[in-house]
This record gives sequence, C-alpha cells and structure tokens, in this order.
Amino acid sequence: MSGNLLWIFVSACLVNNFTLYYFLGLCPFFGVSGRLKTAFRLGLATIFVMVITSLCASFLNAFILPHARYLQLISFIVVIASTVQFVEMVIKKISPALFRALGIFLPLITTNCAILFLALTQVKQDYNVLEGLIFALGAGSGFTLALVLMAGLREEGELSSVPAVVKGTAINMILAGLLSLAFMGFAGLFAAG
Amino acid sequence: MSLQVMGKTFRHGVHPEEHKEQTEQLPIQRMPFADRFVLPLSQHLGAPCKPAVNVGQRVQRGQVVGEPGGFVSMTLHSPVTGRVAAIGPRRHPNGSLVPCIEIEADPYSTQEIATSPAVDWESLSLDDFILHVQKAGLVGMGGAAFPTHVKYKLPEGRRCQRLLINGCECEPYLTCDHRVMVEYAQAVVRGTQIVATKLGADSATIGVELNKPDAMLALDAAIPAGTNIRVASLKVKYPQGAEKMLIKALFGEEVPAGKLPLDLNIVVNNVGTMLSLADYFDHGKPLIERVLTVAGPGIDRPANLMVPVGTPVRDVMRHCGLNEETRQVVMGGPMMGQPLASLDVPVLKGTSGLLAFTDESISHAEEYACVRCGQCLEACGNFLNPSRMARLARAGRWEEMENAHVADCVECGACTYTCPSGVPIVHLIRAAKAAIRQGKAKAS
Amino acid sequence: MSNHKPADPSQYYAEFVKGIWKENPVFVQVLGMCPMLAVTNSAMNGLAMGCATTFVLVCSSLLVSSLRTFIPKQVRITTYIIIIATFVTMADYILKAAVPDIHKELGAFIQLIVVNCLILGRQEAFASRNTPVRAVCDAAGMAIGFTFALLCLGATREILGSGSIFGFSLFGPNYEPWVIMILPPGGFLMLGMILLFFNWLQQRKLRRRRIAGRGVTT
Amino acid sequence: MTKRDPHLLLQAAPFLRRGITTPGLMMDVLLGLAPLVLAAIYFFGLSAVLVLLTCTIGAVATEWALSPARPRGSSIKDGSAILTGIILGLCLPPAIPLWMAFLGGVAAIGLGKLMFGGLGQNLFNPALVGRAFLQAAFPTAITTWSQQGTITEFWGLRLSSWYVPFTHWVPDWLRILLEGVFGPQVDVISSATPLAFIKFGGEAAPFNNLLLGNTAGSLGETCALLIIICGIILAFRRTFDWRIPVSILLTVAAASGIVWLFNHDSPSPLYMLLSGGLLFGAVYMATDPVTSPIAPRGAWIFGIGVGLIVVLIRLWGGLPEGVMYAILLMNAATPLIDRIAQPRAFGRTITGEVSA
Repeated sequence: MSGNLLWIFVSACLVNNFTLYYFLGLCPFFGVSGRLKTAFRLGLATIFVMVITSLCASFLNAFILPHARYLQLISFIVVIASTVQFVEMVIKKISPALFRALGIFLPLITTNCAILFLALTQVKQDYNVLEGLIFALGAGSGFTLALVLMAGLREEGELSSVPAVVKGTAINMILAGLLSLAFMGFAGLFAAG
Repeated sequence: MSLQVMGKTFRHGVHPEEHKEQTEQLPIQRMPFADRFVLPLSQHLGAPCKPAVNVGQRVQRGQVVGEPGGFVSMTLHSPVTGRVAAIGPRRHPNGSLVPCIEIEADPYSTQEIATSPAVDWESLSLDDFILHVQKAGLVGMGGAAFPTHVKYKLPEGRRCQRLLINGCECEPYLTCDHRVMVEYAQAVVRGTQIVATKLGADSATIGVELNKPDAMLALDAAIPAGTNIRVASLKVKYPQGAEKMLIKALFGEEVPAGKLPLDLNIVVNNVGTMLSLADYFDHGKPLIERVLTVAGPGIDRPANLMVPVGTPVRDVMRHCGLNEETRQVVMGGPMMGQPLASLDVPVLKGTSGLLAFTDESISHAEEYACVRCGQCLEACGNFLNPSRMARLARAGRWEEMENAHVADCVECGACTYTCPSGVPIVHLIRAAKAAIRQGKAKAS
Repeated sequence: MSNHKPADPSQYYAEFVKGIWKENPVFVQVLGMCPMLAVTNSAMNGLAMGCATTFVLVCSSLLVSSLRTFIPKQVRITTYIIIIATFVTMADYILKAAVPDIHKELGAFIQLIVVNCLILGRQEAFASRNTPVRAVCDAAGMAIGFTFALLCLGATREILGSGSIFGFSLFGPNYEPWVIMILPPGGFLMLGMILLFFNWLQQRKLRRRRIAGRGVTT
Repeated sequence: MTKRDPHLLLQAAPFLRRGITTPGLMMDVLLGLAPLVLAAIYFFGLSAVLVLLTCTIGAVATEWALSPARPRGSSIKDGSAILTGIILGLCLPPAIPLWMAFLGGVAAIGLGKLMFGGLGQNLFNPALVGRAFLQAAFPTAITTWSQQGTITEFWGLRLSSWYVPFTHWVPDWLRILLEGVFGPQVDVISSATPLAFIKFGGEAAPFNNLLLGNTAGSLGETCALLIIICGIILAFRRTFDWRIPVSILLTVAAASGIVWLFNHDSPSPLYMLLSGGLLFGAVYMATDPVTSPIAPRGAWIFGIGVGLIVVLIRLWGGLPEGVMYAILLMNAATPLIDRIAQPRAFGRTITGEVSA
C-alpha cells in the first residue's frame, strides 16, 4: 500500500513529470519562470489548487458523475474555476502582500491544463481519496520543481550572451528540452516496487 | 625578544611575484630639488585646504601654504624654499584638473627647513595632540591618504585598545616601507610610542611580512625595554596590507562590513606615517617629503628615494633613468596603482612608488569568456564572488550587485590578477560602483 | 481589429489569412503549447488534434459572437469556458465513435482543448467584439494556422523519430529511428528549432529590409 | 605643460597577471585525459581512435560553423570544443556507428553550448548533453557494449562503426574494402556492462577487472585505477575543484553502504564506486566549472546531490546507469545552489547581514 503511494508520488513528481513529460501547464511554465520568487510562489499556489481540485474531483466522481458521465468535463472545469476563485479570495484576505505578488498569475491557474488533467487522470485511474491526494501532491511538487529549476536556469541565462537568433521562446524551449532530457534519467524509478 | 617567527595570515588572497629584489637592498637616497613644485590642495581624502599664500609671495621650506578647509582636511606645507609661481588648475595624477599651488624653487637657497621647535607632546592634551597632527599635514602614507588626525579622533564609546602599525608592504615592487623600517627603525618605534601613549593604547603591534627579516630585526632592536610594542610576523600574501585583512591576520577578528577598525577599538597606521609623525614631534618637521620606490623594468637606476612632495614625476623619472622602451608608468603599486597619462604630474603625500613597465613586462591578458573556475573567489580576501559581480556588471544589474555587497570590495585587484580568462573584474566593479553612486546622487 | 467598417469580402479574407502565417498562433504568438507538443509525436495525431481544435474553435467563436450582446460582462469568461467545454465534449464523443484508435492515443488531450489558451484567447480578443462572419473567418484562419503548425511539428517528429509519415515507412527497414524525437525532450527541442528557424527568417527579412532601405536613400 | 605623453598606455590596474589562462586550464584537463585516451586505445583498438576522432571532429566543426565568435573559428583555440569532443567520445561505447558519434559531437556543441552563447555561457555540460541526446535518440546502439579486443586485434574493426547514416546497414563495397585493408571484420558481440549484469541478473565482475579496466563499457570509463590517479593529479594542480568528486564518491559510498547493510543483495559500496561511469563522471564531467557551483559550499551540495541521484537511479531506477542524468539534473539545479551557497562575505554573517 505504502509502496503504491510512494510510486504514485514519485511517478507524478519525477518520472512522468506533468510539465516535462506530459507537456502540461506550459503557459505558466514559460510565462512565470522568468523570476525565481514568483515561480516558487505560483508553484505553491498550484499545489494548493491541485489538492483541493483532487478532493473535489473525488467527491464529484463518487456522487454525481455516475449519473451523468457527459458532464465530467464541464463539471470539472467549473469546479476548478471556482476553486481558483476561492483560493484567490482566501489569499487576498489572509495575505494581501502575496496576493499582489502573484497578481495576474493566480486567476491564470484556471487555464493551467495540468489541473484539469490531474482531475481527469485521477478519475480514469480510479484513485481513491488518499491516492488522489498523493497524486495531486506529487504532480504539484513536480510542477513546482520544474518551474523553479527553469526559473533558476533562465535567471542565470539572462547573464549569458545568448545569440539574438535563439533569444526568446526558442531558447526557453531548448532549455525545457534539455531539462526534460535530464528528467529522463528517472524513467522507471520504483517501477518494480 | 618580542619577535615571532611563525607568520600569521588571513584566508584567501594571492601570491604575486614579489619583484622586490630590484630595490630592497638599496638605501634611501635624497632626490635633488626640482625647479618647480606642484602642490594639489587636495592630496588627502576629505575637504581640500585653502591657500594661505599669494602668487609671487616668497615661501620657505616647511612654511604653511595651505590651511585646513575643515576637520577632515590637512595643513599643506611648502616642500621647498622659493616663490609661489601660480595658484590654479593643474593636472592631478588621476587625470583631472585640480586647484594647485605651484612653487618655483630658489636655486640659491640652502633649503633650510622653517621648523618650529620640537613639540613637547607629553604635556599635550589629546585634542591638542590631534590639532598638532593636523598641523603636521600627516596623512596615511600607504596609498589611500586618509588624514591621520581623523583616525585619532575617537568617537564616543570607543577607545584605542590596540594600535596596529602596518609594515606589510604587500604590493610587489615596492620597498619604501621596507627601507624606512630598516633605516629609520628608531623613528618608527618612537612615532608608535608617541601615538600609543597619547591614545592610551594597551598594546601596539607592528605587523611585518616574513620577506623583510632585516626590518623585523631592526624594529625589534629599536623597541625600548618595558614598552608594550611588539613586532609580529606575517606570511607573505597579497592584500595583507589592507587594514581589515591585517587585523584578521593578526588578531583573528573581522571588522564588520561597512565599519571601521575603530569599531573593534583598533587604530591602524602605516610605518611611513609613524616616521613622519616622529619627525614632527621630535624635530618639528612637517610632512613635506616622503620615501618612495622607483622601480620596474623600464627604470635604469631603480632606487628608494626621499622625494619632496610636489616634485614632478618627470624629474623623478629623469633622475632614475627612464628607459626608452617604457610603455606604462604607474603611480603606486602594480596591483592598485594609478596609470599615468602624463609625467607632468606631482608626487603626492600618498605616493608610495613610481613604476615603469616596458612592452614585454606588461601582461596583455587576452580575454576569454568567464568559465566560472572559481579562482577569483579563492583570491578575494573579502569573500565576495567577483565572477558573479563581473557578470552582473556586464549586464548592468546594479541593484543585484549592491545586494551582493559590491560596496565591500576594496578593489585590491587580486581577482583580476588571478583570472585565467583575463576578465577585467576590478575595472568592471569600479565602473559599477561609480554608476551606483551616480544613480544614488540622481535619486536624492 | 474591432473597427466597424462596412463588410467587405477582402476584409474577411484578410481576417482568415492572418492566422495562417502572419499571426500564426504557434510560431508567432506562441499559444496553445501544451497540445502542440503533447500530441505531435506523429503527423496523424497532429492532424486529428488540429481538426478537433478547428471544430471547437470555429463553433465556439460562432456561438460567442452570436451571443456577444447577451453575455453579461462579469461572467463572460465562465460562459466562454462552458461553451467551449460543451463543444469539446461533443468533439470528444465524435472522435471516440469515428476514430477510436486515434482517440485512445490522444487520451485526455482532446478534453484538454478546453483550457487551450488559444481558444479562450480568440473568444475574448475577437469573437466577443465582432460579427459572426468575421469571427468565423478569424477562427478558421487561426485554427488552420494551428493545424498547420501541428502538422509541421508532427511530420518532422514522425519522419525522424519513426522514419515514416502518416504511418507510411519512408526509408525502409534499415532506418535507425531517432527515438528522442517521439519522446518528450524531442518535442521541446524540435519546437525550439522551428522557432529558431522562424527567428532567423524574421531577422533575415529585417536585415534585407534595412539593406534595401539604405539602397533607396543613397 | 600638462599634455599627455603619447607613448604611455592607460591600462587599468592590476598590472600583473598570474599568467595562467583558460586555454591553459583546458590543456591541463586534456593532458589529464591523455592516459585515459591511451588506455582506451589499448583496450579497444582502432575503434577507440575512430570514435574519439569523429566526436572531436563533430564538436570542432560545429564550433567552427555556428559559433557567434568572430572571426569565424576564433573560439576553437580556447580548446574547449576539443575537450568536449574527447570527453564525449570517452563515454561512448566502442562499437557505436561513427555517424552517431559525429552527431553526438554536433549535438554537444550545438545544443549544449552554442545555443547559450558559447564558452562559459552554457547551463548544461555540453559533453553530457551530447551523450544524453544520443542515449535518448539511439537507445540500442548506445547500450550495445562489445567485449574488449586484445592487443592482437588492434586492427579489428567493428562492423557497426561503418553503418551508413540513418540506417544500420553497411554497403557491400565498403565491407569488401574494409576487409581487404584491415582483415576480417568483427561483428559486435554484445556483452553487458558490470552494472547491467548486477541489475538484470548475473554475477558481479571481479574487482581486479573493474580496477584495471578489463570489462565491457564505454571507452574511457572502464579503467578505474587510471581515472583515480589522473584525478588526484589534476586535483593537486587545482585544475578543478576537488570537493566535487570527493563529495560525489563519499555520498555514493555512504548511501549505497547503508542500503547494502540492510540488504546484502544490492551491490556493495566498493562495487558501486568502481563500476560504470561514476569515477569518470565524477572526475571529468561533474567538475566542469561552467556548469557546477562556484562556491565551495555549493560544490559540496552539488556533489551530494549527484551522489544521491546516482544511487537512486542505480538501485531503484529503470536504467542501469545514472551518472549522466545525475550530473545533468544537478547542472539544472546549479543556479539555485549558487543562489543559496554564496561565500560568507568578510565582516558579515552567512545571511549577508553586517556582523555584530
């Protein structure tokens, strides 16, 4: 049981990293990775939203979706949108400073496909509540890890004399490619266990 | 015997080739008087002094020609008997035009010093003592030319617990302090004793690097019995002469960043300053001349010279035989010195050496990309990250440089000396500091 | 963009064409990266994804621009998403029925069209401010540009990564496939290379224009 | 009176330089690699020469063609491209088709270095980028290890070297020509590396073989003893930061030792240290100054990270070898490490506050 949970976590975080393996959440991955500080904060916010979404998805899956399968996508997207709205309100109330720092990126979590994918996959894999929770934590920390690594690399890259032809999205793509190449080393991690 | 044989030192730093063999055994000679002397009104950190003479007025050697323009300012004396030829802008060694007093030497004068009688320092109060030091025109003679009397003005709550006399002379080529310590050991110790007594220091330490054993012995022999002065030996390393490094090396204590040695109740002076101080209090002679080293591959007759302040560099160079092949003349040491664009600039109170380099001896460092080898980190006595500084400076990221403590950099040049990629790190840092200062000035 | 000039066929054409090349959503605007990279390990997958996206984009644009006067400003984003989600669900079921193999391979990415920022972006930036005809022209152009990009990337990755295109073997059995191209890093690297190529084209154009301009003045 | 003396230079201080240059450092590493190159040639014969040569040519040609440095080719003389090529060659198997080796060199310099602006600007170790690219592109070719030839078979080439690009096939005329010149061609007899042996069943190679290099493996990584000696010499010459290899090896030994204590089936620490590319990676690849942290504390963190990931991948991962990925991953983390592990500035606390 615990081995299974470990596998779920490691798989979502490292082996099948949402961003570097499934290409999910690329918009914030490229959009927010310019500054390490915001990247890290957005990562944390994403983990939080993922965990809540996972719980909601479990709930929906258990009680509502069996009656109306075709509503899956619509209900999930509505849940995510409202969760983000809720998180936004909570953060605004608790820590206005953090709210200001995150700015536009907070509502953008809604369109982070990683979260929708998380909900869909969780349902498809028939994870129970605990497994879903671990899955969300793994995926969220994997996303944060990729985001933070990328932000560090990009900040360092700003001090380099990147040729004009490569500047912009091209170099970020190549950086992401190399990062993804490095993450391939985790392939099959704990698969036996 | 108060001499220690084990050398102390600080961490990091570099070991440049010393090149001192050219002059370290040469006794100090007196430089003949030049025809004209140029005295910048500001030869020290702080406010410039105000001229106290008029054009055409006759002045005697040692006569006051400039009155201090404030507390952080100095009295200026004429180095020569002659006539004030002009008061106006002249070229400073750093290339800028600054107000100067120009004095024409009287070729027939005997150059007798207009001295006041010896000062009875023992009966002076501390404040009067400080006033006298200012009147003597004493500045730090290691290079920075910080007014000496300002160092003695102890702020509330501080006292001079330890007096530290800096005899490291860690810059390559320079041997003037070395010769002063060997030939004027008595006077150096005497000056130390005066200051230690007046400031009420518990102990006084003269720090000397191990490559000057004769200086150590001479000083040791000159210390009278029963005093709390001792000579401490230090390993040979650059930049040990930087006062914070010296304190770390000798006492193992770090002066907090942005603070002064006085915050650790330490006062640091150069050996040359001690000599001039003793001269003033024993013989009434103000700071009108100093010892400097003239050396380098471009000099035919290297020497340690006693040079009147204000002597044009060209005269000194002529005296020592400037080589035809000389391509670069440096005022100060080879690590931190000032390159001269013109030889028609005067020797200052803070000038410790004049070096001439030929084409072959100049290191034309070819520049490669920084490979972050980390050599500069191991060179930096201040434990900064020069590699990152240089990269940030190139990107114009001043704010991040401030966060990386660019202000702590003493510009000793150890990083640039050691850099295998030939990156002009100190140069970039200096430019960045200037830009940061400018930005601040604009903001306020 | 939202000027109210009298309808002119050539304008519709301009709205349509701009998305294909000049304002290509992928190569120029860098939108919709996630599906772009995730499904392009073969040309066929890319094409299927492109078609599904086209369907959703065109239909939602049509609906949104038709309803643009009725949708309250405060809830417009939510409304758009629900409209899009409806069409995505439809596309999902259609694909499942028509081409089950491909549907299986694309997996959840069909459903993820919902959060493709290209689609939401067009609703917010264009469809909600323009007439249905213009909106459909714009949507079709953008969708075709997107499909074109998907095809480009899918084809290059498939050719290098499996030595085939649309499943037809190109180089015979002795071909040594570049497996990396159908793996995730290959997707990033290949897209990086394509973007690099576009940058290079653009810079060359600028350089030429500068040279030409200089020729006129001298 | 105040005219400038025209013959005087106005170069800024300091006027003395230590006289060690970056190409000199590269040369040092190249010399430190020379024994390994010779050993590779001794163990693997002509194939080794060919693979090393093609990799280096690929790397240098790319540097020449694509480097932004002007005049064209001026950046070759710093020696870094040659170094990248040789290191890449040394971590490839001897039977790899030559066109792949060439492609590896191109990918190493092109993707790994020039994209970021050339020497000193890259964020990942170029040789490793090349190697990882090849590994991901051609997983079978790069894990086909052939047993070493003896000295009598020096001229015995492996047929796979001559595959035509994009295929695994040698034209008949070339085969006939090669047989005419070099005698009968050896076909690849694949043989598992010691690490693959222990991972996928089978018994461990004797330690003597590991130490002296008498095993299957990449060109440069088989002879542990030689790497250790060269590494120690380079470390004493201060060509690289000794902390990085030391911390990697200590971490691997400690982590695998702990696992080994609980489960004697897993490889022993000594075996972990000597087998695979660990020593070669720790000494020659992790120490690349450009892509590893600059400050001493950062070097320790970096080394420990590499060591832990190596153990993780080797013991629980799907791949037999993880050194390459471990170093690449820590390369990616280097900017973050550099951020938290700056040296403590003089007269300040570790957080940068003025010390009291």
